Amino acid sequence: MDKAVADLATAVAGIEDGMTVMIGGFGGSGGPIELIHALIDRYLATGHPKNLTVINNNAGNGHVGLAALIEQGMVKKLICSFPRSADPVVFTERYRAGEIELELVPQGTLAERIRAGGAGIPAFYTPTSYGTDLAAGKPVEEFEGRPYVRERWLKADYALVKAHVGDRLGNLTYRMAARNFGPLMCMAAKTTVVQVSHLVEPGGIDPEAVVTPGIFVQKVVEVASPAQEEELNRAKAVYPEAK
Amino acid sequence: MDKAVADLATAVAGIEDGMTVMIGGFGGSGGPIELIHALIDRYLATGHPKNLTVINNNAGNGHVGLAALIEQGMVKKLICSFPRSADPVVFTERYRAGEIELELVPQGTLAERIRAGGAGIPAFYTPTSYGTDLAAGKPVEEFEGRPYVRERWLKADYALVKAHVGDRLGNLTYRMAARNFGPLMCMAAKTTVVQVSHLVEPGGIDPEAVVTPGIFVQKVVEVASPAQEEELNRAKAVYPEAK
Amino acid sequence: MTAKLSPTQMAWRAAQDIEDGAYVNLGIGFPEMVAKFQPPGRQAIFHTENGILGFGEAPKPGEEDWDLINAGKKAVTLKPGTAFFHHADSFAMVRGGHLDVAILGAYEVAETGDLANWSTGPKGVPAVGGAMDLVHGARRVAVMTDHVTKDGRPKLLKHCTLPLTGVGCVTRIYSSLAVIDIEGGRFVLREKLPSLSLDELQALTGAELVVPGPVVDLIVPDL
Amino acid sequence: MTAKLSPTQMAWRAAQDIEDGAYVNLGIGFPEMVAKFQPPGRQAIFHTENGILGFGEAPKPGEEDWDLINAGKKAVTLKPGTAFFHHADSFAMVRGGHLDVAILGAYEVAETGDLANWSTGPKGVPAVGGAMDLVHGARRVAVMTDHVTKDGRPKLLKHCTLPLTGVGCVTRIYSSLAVIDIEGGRFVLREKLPSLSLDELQALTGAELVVPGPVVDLIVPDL
Repeated sequence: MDKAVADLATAVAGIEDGMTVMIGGFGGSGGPIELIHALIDRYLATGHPKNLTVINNNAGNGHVGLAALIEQGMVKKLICSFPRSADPVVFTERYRAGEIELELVPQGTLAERIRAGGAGIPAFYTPTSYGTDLAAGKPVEEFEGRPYVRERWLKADYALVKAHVGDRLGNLTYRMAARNFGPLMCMAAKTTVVQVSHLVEPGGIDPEAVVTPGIFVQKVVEVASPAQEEELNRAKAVYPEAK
Repeated sequence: MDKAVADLATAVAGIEDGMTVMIGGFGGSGGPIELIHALIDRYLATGHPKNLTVINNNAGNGHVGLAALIEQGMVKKLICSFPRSADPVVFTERYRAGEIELELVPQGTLAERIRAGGAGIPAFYTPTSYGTDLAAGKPVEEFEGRPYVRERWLKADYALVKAHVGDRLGNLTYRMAARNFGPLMCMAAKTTVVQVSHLVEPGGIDPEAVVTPGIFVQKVVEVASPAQEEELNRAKAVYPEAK
Repeated sequence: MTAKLSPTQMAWRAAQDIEDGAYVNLGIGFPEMVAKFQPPGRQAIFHTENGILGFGEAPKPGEEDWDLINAGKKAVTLKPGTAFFHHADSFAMVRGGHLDVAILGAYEVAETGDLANWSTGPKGVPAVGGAMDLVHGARRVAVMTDHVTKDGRPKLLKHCTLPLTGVGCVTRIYSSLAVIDIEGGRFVLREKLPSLSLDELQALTGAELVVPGPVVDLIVPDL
Repeated sequence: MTAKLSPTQMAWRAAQDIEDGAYVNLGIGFPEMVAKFQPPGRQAIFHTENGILGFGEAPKPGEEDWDLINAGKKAVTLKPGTAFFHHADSFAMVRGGHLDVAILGAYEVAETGDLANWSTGPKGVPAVGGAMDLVHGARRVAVMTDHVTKDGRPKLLKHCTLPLTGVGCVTRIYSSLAVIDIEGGRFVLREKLPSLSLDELQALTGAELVVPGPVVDLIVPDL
């Protein structure tokens, strides 16, 4: 078995119109910029995929990565906790124009819903959001006299995740706080596609240090020196470069 | 801050009559034998603690560790998934005599209930046990046409856990499959007491390799060459040695 | 020559259906033998409930590391690509539908796919382990079982009489006499020992065997 | 001389209540400054929602590693004993009651402990982040806030008028004029600027200030 694929285009080939796609990252850290840009390349060449539902903590920053995906008009709906950033102009404009739907989810609930999707837990109760507008319409139940809101799992057709070291079986480690949603999204998607900075043979990762076991990963592609969203934005980068 | 305590007696000092105690381990791997034996020593010297509710995957093996705790009559109730072992005589006799209560929980549900206790999730739904005797009396609900059983969190007053390397802030790594329930139980107890084979200073564990972050741990005690339950049982060990 | 398949032979047959790269959980006891009979060129990745993915075969006696065991508490070994994880992650793999195949033992299987394999009734100490979790989530849930009990009564039934492990969960049965799929609440016969007539097999089975297509001879090497 | 405390001074005051070894989450913005004012000999361990425990202060400009950031997307540093974990584990720490203290900003706080700090109403793009999680779970949920709005209206109220972040969750308020506990659904005054009379403070507060014991002078260094 070898989950490594040769290039980014192959890695994102299966994503189709209308699919739900989880995209890792918190702000810029952990954002799979190269996978996202490969998806944009495909859209520019073929007109697909479009009408995507994207699950990410944020809504993109500047004009690269998730923001660029939104800027192309590929995203129909965004499920996120914090659609603000240093430069949220792309999302903000689309949102104000009514061109993109937003489901706002508290950050911890977002993480837990994704984990639940991966763990076969269709619903769980959380104290978070009780008594707030974000609990509107959700079932409430008391346990030991305290009220809790019932939340549903989140699953996706695809997850696009950035990891640090990956082996050909899909075992992964992450780099510092770029870990964030990655391990959860790997669990919750039918097909998880991971860009790794270092592709190694099985055995190249200490079995104790594996963060995402390979069972949660379907495709691995090596991107040796990945771009960092924060640095791209400081350089005022735009993707694609020439419109 | 220094969570390291000098000896095993200090480590288990706060456990009182009637408390709920989670004990790590799956079969013999990960069993905190020395912590359990320190608790037995205290009981033999003072008559306390007794009437404990113990949460463990199994019910002990032979006459050491959890089996010895049960043999002393310190355990009122056991919550576990599989109360059988190569030599389950201690539990089996107490159970048949009606001297110990048993709550049988499917293994994955047991793990998830403990995690839920640690994660502030009072209840969740699982497909496991639907339609079986172990779902009797539990609420059932359908999601997307499939039935699920609602399960409650499990929490404890104390957790006794064995880890491999621990630093003075309570950060932990485990050794191979001895990890099992350890990281979950650390999360779910008011006071988590961990025996580590190697106590190190903060910084002695790679931040990427930490399995249990120190926030989940209250006391750490070094037991440099811990006994392995399987080996004790092969040697027909009994604790305490001389009755 | 074989009036019925041995457990080893059932394990061999079950192994033939496991694809290269499949994620597989083998139940404690006879199903564990399935790992030994993977066809050449195929390499499944074995999962054990206690937190290992991709472990290797048993070590030599005396070389056991008792922190490196499977769910049956038997020593296993490391392989390149092994990963360790805790119990909640392990059962996320199970419940979350990430396993391709789970192979379990059975006391009784009903034509509805109901399985009873954890309790023989109110006597004795009940123990369930991971069985109730494993029957949910794996894409294929197969059982490996003698076709009849030791005293000759059918184990494949219209309804289970023993306490259930799961409802409507079994998709294929590797019995000592036949290979049977469960489809639409019926036992669908796929393969049977050539020495046995369909009528003879039906007489040993507690619910109707449906035969929608050709029945393949179940031929297994002497093992 | 200070008519009111600056955000830096409020942060200093809040820092005085944090014990050695406490696990603390500091909200984005002004609360982040609390970390700078820990009294000598005390060392709290800071948690950030995006998966770091025990991080250190900001790096020098130019030395940032953008994989090592806090929830405010600002660069932080490693310290001996830092640990990384994923988002579900991070919020298990929050929701599971493992934090000792969370300090947040506020638009409005009610005497019931209700907090509004995420939305100023239907205009603009709504964004909640981790605020609704942080108000549950931490043993002490404190807010740091100007006592009144920019146009002089009270922010401490009988009932919040803006969309709630959480119900009955705030236990202490570090305002620009006073330190107030929330107990039994009342604002209990603990400390106030000595330059301000109780009546003056009450006039700037939207619900009754209860004064069950001595009110300590709120004295903060010039910062």
